[in-house]
Amino acid sequence: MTPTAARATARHAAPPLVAVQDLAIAFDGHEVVHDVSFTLRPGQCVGIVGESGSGKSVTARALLGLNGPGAQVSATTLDVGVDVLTASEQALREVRGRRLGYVLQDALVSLDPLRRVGTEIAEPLRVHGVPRAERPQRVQELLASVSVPEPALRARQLPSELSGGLRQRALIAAALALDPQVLIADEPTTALDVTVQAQILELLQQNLAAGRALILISHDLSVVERLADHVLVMHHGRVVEEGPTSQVLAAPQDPYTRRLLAAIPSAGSRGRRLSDLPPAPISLSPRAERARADGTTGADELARPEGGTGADAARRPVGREQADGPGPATSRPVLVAEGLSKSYRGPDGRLRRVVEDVSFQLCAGETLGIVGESGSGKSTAAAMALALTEPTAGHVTLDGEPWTGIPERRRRPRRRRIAVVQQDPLSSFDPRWTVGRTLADALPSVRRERGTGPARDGSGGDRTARIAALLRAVGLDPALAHRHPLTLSGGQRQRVAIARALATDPEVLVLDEPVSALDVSVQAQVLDLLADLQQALGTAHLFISHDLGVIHHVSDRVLVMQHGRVVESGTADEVLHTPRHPYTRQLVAALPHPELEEIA
Amino acid sequence: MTTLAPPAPAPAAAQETAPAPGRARRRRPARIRPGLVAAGAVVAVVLLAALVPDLLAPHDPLEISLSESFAPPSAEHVFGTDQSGRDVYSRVVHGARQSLVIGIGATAIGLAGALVLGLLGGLGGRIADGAVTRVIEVLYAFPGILLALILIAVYGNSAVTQMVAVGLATMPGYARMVRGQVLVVRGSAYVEAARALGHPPVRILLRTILPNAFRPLTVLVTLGIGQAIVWAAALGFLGMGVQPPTAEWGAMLNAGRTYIQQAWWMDLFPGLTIVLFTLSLTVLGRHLQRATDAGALR
Amino acid sequence: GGAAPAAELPAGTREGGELIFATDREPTCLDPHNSGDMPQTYIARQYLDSLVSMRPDGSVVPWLAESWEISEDGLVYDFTLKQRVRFHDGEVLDADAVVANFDQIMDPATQSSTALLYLSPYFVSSESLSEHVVRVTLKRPYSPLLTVLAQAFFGIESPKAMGRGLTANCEAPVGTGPFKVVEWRRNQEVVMVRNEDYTSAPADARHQGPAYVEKLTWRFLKDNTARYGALRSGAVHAIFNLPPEQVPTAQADDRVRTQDFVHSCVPFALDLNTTNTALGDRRVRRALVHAADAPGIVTSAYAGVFPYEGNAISTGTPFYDEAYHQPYPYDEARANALLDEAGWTGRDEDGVRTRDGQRLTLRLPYASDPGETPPADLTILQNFQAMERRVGVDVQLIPTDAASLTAIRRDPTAFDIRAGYWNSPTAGVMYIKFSQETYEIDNGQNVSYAYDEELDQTLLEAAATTDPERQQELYSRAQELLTDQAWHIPLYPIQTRLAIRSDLVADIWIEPSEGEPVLHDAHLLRDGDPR
Amino acid sequence: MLARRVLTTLASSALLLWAVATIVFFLQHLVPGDPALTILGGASANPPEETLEAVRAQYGFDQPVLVQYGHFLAGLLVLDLGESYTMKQSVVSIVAEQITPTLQLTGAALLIAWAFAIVLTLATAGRPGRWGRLGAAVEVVCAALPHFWLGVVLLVVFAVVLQWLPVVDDGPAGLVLPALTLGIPLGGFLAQVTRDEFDAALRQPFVLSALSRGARPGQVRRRQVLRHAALPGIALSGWGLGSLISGAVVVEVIFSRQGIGQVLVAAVTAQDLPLVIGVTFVVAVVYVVANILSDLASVLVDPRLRHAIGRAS
Ligand SMILES: Nc1ncnc2c1ncn2[C@@H]1O[C@H](COP(=O)(O)OP(=O)(O)OP(=O)(O)O)[C@@H](O)[C@H]1O
Ligand SMILES: Nc1ncnc2c1ncn2[C@@H]1O[C@H](COP(=O)(O)OP(=O)(O)OP(=O)(O)O)[C@@H](O)[C@H]1O
Ligand SMILES: [Mg+2]
Ligand SMILES: [Mg+2]
Repeated sequence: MTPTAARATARHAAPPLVAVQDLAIAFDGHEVVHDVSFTLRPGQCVGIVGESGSGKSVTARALLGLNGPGAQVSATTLDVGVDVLTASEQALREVRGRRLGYVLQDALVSLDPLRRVGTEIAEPLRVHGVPRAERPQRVQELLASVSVPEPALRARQLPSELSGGLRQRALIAAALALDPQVLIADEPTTALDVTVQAQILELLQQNLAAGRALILISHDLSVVERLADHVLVMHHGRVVEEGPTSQVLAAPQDPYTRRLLAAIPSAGSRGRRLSDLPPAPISLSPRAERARADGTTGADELARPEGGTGADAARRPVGREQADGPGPATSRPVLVAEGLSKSYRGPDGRLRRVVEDVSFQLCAGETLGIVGESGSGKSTAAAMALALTEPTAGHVTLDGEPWTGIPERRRRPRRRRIAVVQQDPLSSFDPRWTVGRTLADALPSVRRERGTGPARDGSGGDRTARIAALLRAVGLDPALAHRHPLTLSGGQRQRVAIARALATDPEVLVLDEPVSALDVSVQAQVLDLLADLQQALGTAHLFISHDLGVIHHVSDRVLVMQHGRVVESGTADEVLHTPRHPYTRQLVAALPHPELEEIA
Repeated sequence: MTTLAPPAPAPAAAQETAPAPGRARRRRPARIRPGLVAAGAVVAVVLLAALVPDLLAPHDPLEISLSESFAPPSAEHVFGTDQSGRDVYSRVVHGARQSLVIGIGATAIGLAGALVLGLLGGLGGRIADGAVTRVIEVLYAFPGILLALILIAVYGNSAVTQMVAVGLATMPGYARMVRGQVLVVRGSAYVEAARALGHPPVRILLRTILPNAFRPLTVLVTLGIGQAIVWAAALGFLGMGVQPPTAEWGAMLNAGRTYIQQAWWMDLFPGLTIVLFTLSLTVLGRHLQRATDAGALR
Repeated sequence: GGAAPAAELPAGTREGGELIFATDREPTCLDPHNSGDMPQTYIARQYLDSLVSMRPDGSVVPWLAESWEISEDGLVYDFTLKQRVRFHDGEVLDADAVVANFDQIMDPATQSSTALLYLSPYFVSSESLSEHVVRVTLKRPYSPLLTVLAQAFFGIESPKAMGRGLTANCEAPVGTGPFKVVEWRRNQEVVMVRNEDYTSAPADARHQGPAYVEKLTWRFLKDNTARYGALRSGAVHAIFNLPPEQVPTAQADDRVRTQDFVHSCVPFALDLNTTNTALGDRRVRRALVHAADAPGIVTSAYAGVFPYEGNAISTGTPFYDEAYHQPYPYDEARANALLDEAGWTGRDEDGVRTRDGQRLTLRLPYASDPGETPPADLTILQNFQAMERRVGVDVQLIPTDAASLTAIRRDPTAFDIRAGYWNSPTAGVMYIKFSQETYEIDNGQNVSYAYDEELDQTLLEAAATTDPERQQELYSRAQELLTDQAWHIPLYPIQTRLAIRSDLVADIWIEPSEGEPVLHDAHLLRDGDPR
Repeated sequence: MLARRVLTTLASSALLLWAVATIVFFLQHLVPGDPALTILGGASANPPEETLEAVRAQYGFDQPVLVQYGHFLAGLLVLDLGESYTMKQSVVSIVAEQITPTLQLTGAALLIAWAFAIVLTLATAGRPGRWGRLGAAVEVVCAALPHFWLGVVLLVVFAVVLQWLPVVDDGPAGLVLPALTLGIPLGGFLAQVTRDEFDAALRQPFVLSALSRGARPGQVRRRQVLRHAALPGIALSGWGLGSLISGAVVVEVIFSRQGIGQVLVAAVTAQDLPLVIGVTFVVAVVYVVANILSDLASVLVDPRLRHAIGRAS
C-alpha cells in the first residue's frame, strides 16, 4: 500500500505527461478504437487490459504518431508534450525515444536480428545526438541498469544469442536510453517464462519508483494488478471500465471485466467453468458410436442432445471428484511411457539430450499435466508419446501393446486411437485447405471402414453432416467449414484443431500448449470445452503447458520438466501446493499474484 | 542470359507467418484492378494468337514481297515490313505459337527435371539429398550457354533441342527451390498432423507435400516462361535459334537488331510483345500466388 | 635506311602515328601458308611481300622478284630477286629462302588449301640457281601462275621463322613487309609496327621506303553495328567490310569515304548438288534459277549495294563475258513448266511438288555463326526459299555449326544446296569448282559434284595458252557451258568494301589479286589521331 | 575447426570441378564431326586421309573413349589441359589471357546490377501506390531484356549517335556499355528478389521499434531494412556471376571485347575439345570462388550465419 500511496500524492501535484481525450482510430474508414480518454502524470502507472484485438497496441502507437499511413487518428486532445495530431514529423521524431520510450509487444522480434544489441541500444543515443564516443559507455550502463549480467559482453552479441528475457531487457534498455519521462510497455511479459516474467516486472517497478510514468499494456490482469495505479479495461476498441486498480479488480462493475477476471485459471478455479458460455452440448458415447460405425456408416452423426443447459454442467463433473483422489490409479492405463530419452545432433555436431528418462502412465478419463519452461522437452516427449518421433531410448505402449519401436506400417491402423492438438494450431493446417476439407481429411475414409474400393466421397452428404457435427461439438458454426484457417481467430482455430483431433474418435488426446496462443477469455472457453469433451467422451488427456495456473486448473496429476528431465510428479495439489523440487518451488513462487485467486 | 530461372532464395517459410489475429479478417474486398485486367487481356490475346493465328493476322507470315521490304508502319502493314517485305504484325501473331511452345516447353522440362531432383533431395534422406545437392551444384557451375550449344551440336537444331537446352539450363534453379520447399513443407506441423492421423506416406506426399511445395513456384514459372523465350532468342543471336524463316519473337528481335537504325519497327514490335507478355504473366503469377498464399481470403 | 618519308608527304598530312584498321573476321592462324582463309591474306599483305604484284588490268609488276623469265613452253620460270632485302628477324632474302617457302607451301603438313588448288596440279619443283635466282618448274603450262603468286597466300616468309614449327609460325610469322607483327591478342587485335628498314615495296606502290604510319593496329570488330559505329565515332580509321545495311548512312556522311573492289571470283552462289535425283535433272536446275528472281533477292537483301551477277565468274575476273550476265530471267511460268516437264507434277497437302510419292524437298545447310553467314546472306537464303516455295519447291534452311559443316562438306548425301564463293585472281577458278579433277580429289570444292569433258578441255587449254585472244575465246566458251548446265545459281560477286574516315587518313588502296587493303602508303592527316 | 571447414570446401570444389570436366568430356564426344579435321585447320582445310590418320594416331583419337578419358584425367591432375586444336596454343595460356577481361566485365556488371537493384528498391519498395507499382514494373521489364538487344540499343544510342562513350576501348570507359548491358537485366532480377524481401522486412516489428526511438524512416530503410532485403540477393550473386559468363558470350561479340565467352562459343562450334574443357573448367572455378565470396558477403551482412557457414549450402 505504501508505494502506491506515495505515487498517488505525486500524481496530483504534477501536470499530466500524457493527455488523451476522445481518441478514435480507424483503418480504411473502419474504426477500431473509439473514445479513449486518459491522463498520465509523473510517477503514475496506467494499465490497459483487454483481450486480443481490443485496440491496446493501436492506442499506444497513436501516442507516438506511428499508426502508419493507412490510419486515421482523431482526438480532441492527444498531447504527449507535443500535439501529436498537428506536430511536424520532425517534432514527433524529437519526442520519440526522448520523451516517450516504447517497448514493443513482440520482444523476440523487435530487435533487428542483424544488429548487435549494443548498436540497437545506442540507436536512440545516435538519433538524438549523443556523441559517438560516449555511446559505448552509456550502452553498458543502460544494460547494467536493467540487470543484464556482463553488459560489455551482451552489447557485442546478436539478439539471437540472447534468451527471451535478456532480449526483453535489452529492448527496455533501448527505450530507457534517453531517460524518457514516459515508458510505454506493450505486453512486456507475454512469451516469457514465469520466472523471467517476475524479473521484468521487478524491473518496471524499479523504474516507476525512480519517478518515471508507465503505460503498461497487457491482457494479463495479474500483471497489471501488480504495477498499475489506474486501469483501463478495453473491449472492442472501447474503454468499458476504468478506475483505481484495486477497485476495478476487487469490485468489477462491467460484465466484461467480470468475465475477464473469472476466466483466469488457477488452483482455485479447479472444477469450475471459466467462461460464461454454456457447456458444449456433447452427449454421445464414443465407444457406442464406434460399435455402430462398425456396422453402419450412414447417418452416424455425432448426436446432439435435446436441451441441456449450462446450469448443471457448470458444476464440477462427478468423475473429476473421484479422479482427484486415488481414482486414476484404479482405472486402466492406456498410454504408458517408460524411460523415454531423445538426443539430437546440434549444429556443432555434438549430441544433445533434449529428453532424458521420462516415464509416465496415462489412464482413461484422466488428465496428466506436463509443465516446464520453454525448451524443457515437453513437445519432444509428446511427439514420442505419439510415436511421431522415435525415442533414442525407452518405449511407449498403447493399450498394452507396443507403440514405439515397431514399423510405422503396423502403427498406422491404431493411429486413430491417439490424437494430437499441436502447439501452433495455424501451422498445423494445410494452408490451402478449408476447414471442411481439413476435417474431412481426418474423418475415417469410407474405404477404410467398409474395406471396399475408392467409391467414397460419393457419400459426400454424410461427410458434410459429420463435419457439421464436429464443428458444432466444439461450439463452432458449421458455416465455418468453407473458411480458410488463416481467416479464423485464434480461438476458432484452436477449436478446429480440437475438432480434427476428435474426428478420429480417439481414446487419448495429446494437447500441446492448446491455450498458450490465446488470450484469457478465449482460453477460458477452450479449457471449458476440453473439460466438457473429456467428461462426455471419457478420453485421456496429456496436457502440456508452461502456465502453472492452467495446469493446476485442468490436471489430475502433474509432471514438472526441466532440462529434459522430470524433476517432480504427483497429484496437481501435491505438486503445486507443496512443491519439493527447488525448480518447482521457484516456478510457484514466481506466480505473480496469489491474491487474485481470492478476488476471483 | 542472366535471367534464367532464379534459384530459390531462402525457402520462403516466412510467407506462412500468421498476421496478427483478426488482421487477416479485415482484408480489403477484392477490387477489380485495371493492371490485372490488362495483364489478363494480353495473355488471352497471345493465347488466341497461338491457337488461331489466322483469326488475327491479315497476311501470310512467310510470304515475301521483295518490292515492299523495309516499309514503315502503315494502314496496310500496321507494324511495317521486314527486310524481305513480310508483314511484321502477321509474323508477331504467328510467332506466338512457336514462342509459347518454346517458353512453356522449356519451363515444363526444367520443372519436370527439377521435380525429380528436388523431390529426391527433399524426401530421399541424407545420402540422396547430398547427391542431389551436388548435382544441382554441378549444373549451376556449367555455363548454361555451353550446355545449349553442345546439345544443339549433338542433336541438331530443332525446337525440341532448344526447349531441352533451355529447360536444362533453367533446371537447377527450379530444383533448388523445389528441394528447399519440400524440406520446409516436410518438416511442417501440418504434415506431422497428417502423419498423426495415420495417413499413408503416398497420400501425404500427393495431397499435402507436393501441392504446398509447388505453391511458391507459380511466380517463378510465369517469369520463367518469358525468360525461356528470351533465352532461346539469345541462342538465335549465336545462329542457333529457330530455323528461319519461322516466325518467332526472339528470332524476329534478333533479325531486327541488324536494321535497328533504319527499320526500328522490326525490333520494336516483337520486343514490346515479349516484354508485355512477360510483364503480364508476372502480374498474373503474382496475383495467383497472393491468392493461394492467403488461402483465398474472401 | 630510314629515308625521311615526311618530306614526300602532301601538305597538311603528317608522318608517323598509329593507324587503326578494323575488320570483321579473325583468322585462326596468321601464317597464310597454313590452310588459306581470306582474313589471313588481308593481314599478311601488311607484313609479307610476294614475288610479284598484280595490277588492276591483270598484268603483274616486280616486287620481291626484280624480273623473271618464262621458258618458251611455259613450263620454267626463273625469278631474279631484289638484293639486300632482309626479313624482320635479320635473315637475308635469297633464292634458298624462296625455295624454302615453296617447300613449306607444298608440304601437305602445312595444309595450304591454296597450294593444293592453285599449285599442286601444275607444280614440279623449285630450286635456287644462284644466290638470287629461283627456278620454278611446272608439269604443264599455267598462264595464271604469276597472278596466283601475287596473292598474299604466297607471301615469302623467313625460313628461320618457319623452322620454329607451324604453331609458333601461326602466332608470329616473319616476313619482309612494311610492318612487323608484334603481338596477337586473340579476340582483339594484331599489333604491328613499321619496318624501319623496308626497301622492297612493289613496283606499283605509291612510294618506296618505310611506311608512313609508325604503328598499325588491326582490330577485330565482329559485330557490324560496333564496327561501323567505331568508324563513325573515329575510334578506328578504316573498316573492312562495311555492312550493307550501313551503306546509305555511310554515303550520307561526308567524313566517310567508301571504296569498293569487285573480286575476281566465282560469285556467291547456290551450288546445286547433282547427286540429288531431282537436281541431277538440268530442267529442275534451270527451273530453280528461273523461279528464284535472283536479281530481286540480291537487291532486296543487299539494299542495292551489291550488284547482281548471274554469270559463273564476276565482272572483276579476267575474261568475263557480259553475254552471260543474266542468263535466266525471273519467270515463274517457265519454272513451273520445266518442273512439270521433269515429272514433278504432283502436289502434297502443303502444295509442295511430288514425283512418284517423293517430295521436292531440298536441304540447304548454312553456317550458323553469324560471322560466316551475315544477316544479308541469311536474308538472301530466306528470300530464295520463299521464291522457290511459290513454284512448289520446298527448300529447308538448316543452321549448322562449324564442326558439322566440316563433316557435311565431304558428304554429298548430307546436303542438296550449299551457298559459297571462291576468290581467285584468274578465270581458271572455274576449273577449281567444276572439273573432273576436283571432283575426283573430292576435297569439297566441286560442290555440285559435276563436271563436263568439254568444259575440262576448254579450261585446260585456256590455262596453257598465253595468247589473250585465244584465252578470251576459250573462257567465254567455258562461261557458256557453265551457264547452260546451271550447276549453280550465282547471286552476287564478292566485294571488298572499305569505309575510310577521309578526314583522318588518306591513301589506302586495294590491290586486285585478292582485294587486300594496302596500308603501306597510308598516312594520317594532321589532326588524324583518333585516340 | 576452421581447417576442417576449408578442407571440406576444397574437397567438394574439387569434386565439382571433376564432375564438370567429365561431363563436358563425354558430351563433347557425342558431337558429330572429326576432331582431326579441326586440328588440321577446320572448315577450309582439305587434308588428305594419311595426314588425318597421322593426327588421329598422334592425339589418340583412335583409342577407345575410356582410354582417352584416362589420359585426359591424368592431364587434369597436373593441370595440363593440353593445346587448343584451333588456336594451336596451350589452353591454360589462352584461358589465362581471356579470363581477365571477362572477369572485369562480369565484376563490373555485378556492381551495376547491385547498384541498380539497391537504388530501385530503396526508392520504390514498400511504397504504396504508383511508385511501388512503377518500380516493380521496371524490374520485370529490365529482367526480361535480352542482352543482344539491349547491347545494340545502348551501343547505337550512347556510342554511335550521342558519342558519349567509346564504341570500343580497352579502358574503363569501354567497359561501361558492356557492363550495363549485362548488369541491367541481372539488376532487374536482383531487384525483384530484393523487393519481396524488403516488403517483408518492412513489416517486421523491429522497424516500428526503430521508428519509436526517433529514427528517420529513410534511415531505417537504408540502414536496417535494406540489409535484410539484400540477403537473398547476395546468396544469389555467386550464381549470378556464373550466369553472367553465359551472358558475356553475347556481350563480348557485340562490343568486340576479348573474353572467355567468345572463346567458348568458337571452341564448342569448332569442336575444340581441350579448349571447351579449359573454358568450362575455369568458369566452374569462377563459380566456386564466387560462391565462397558470396557466402562470406552473406556473413558480413548477416552475422548470425557465422556459426552456420560450412553447413548445408
Ligand atoms: N495497420 C492496421 N491496419 C488495419 N487494421 C489494424 C492495423 N493495426 C491494427 N489493426 C486492427 O486494430 C484492432 C486493434 O489491434 P491492436 O493491435 O491494438 O490489438 P491489441 O489489443 O494490441 O491486441 P493484442 O493483445 O493481440 O496485441 C485489431 O482489430 C486489428 O486488426
Ligand atoms: N528436430 C529437432 N532437432 C534438433 N533439436 C530439436 C529438435 N526438436 C526439438 N529440439 C530441441 O529440443 C529441445 C526441447 O524442445 P521442445 O520443443 O520439446 O520444448 P518445449 O518444452 O516443447 O518448449 P516450448 O514450450 O517452447 O514449446 C529444444 O532445445 C529444441 O531446440
Ligand atoms: Mg497488442
Ligand atoms: Mg513445445
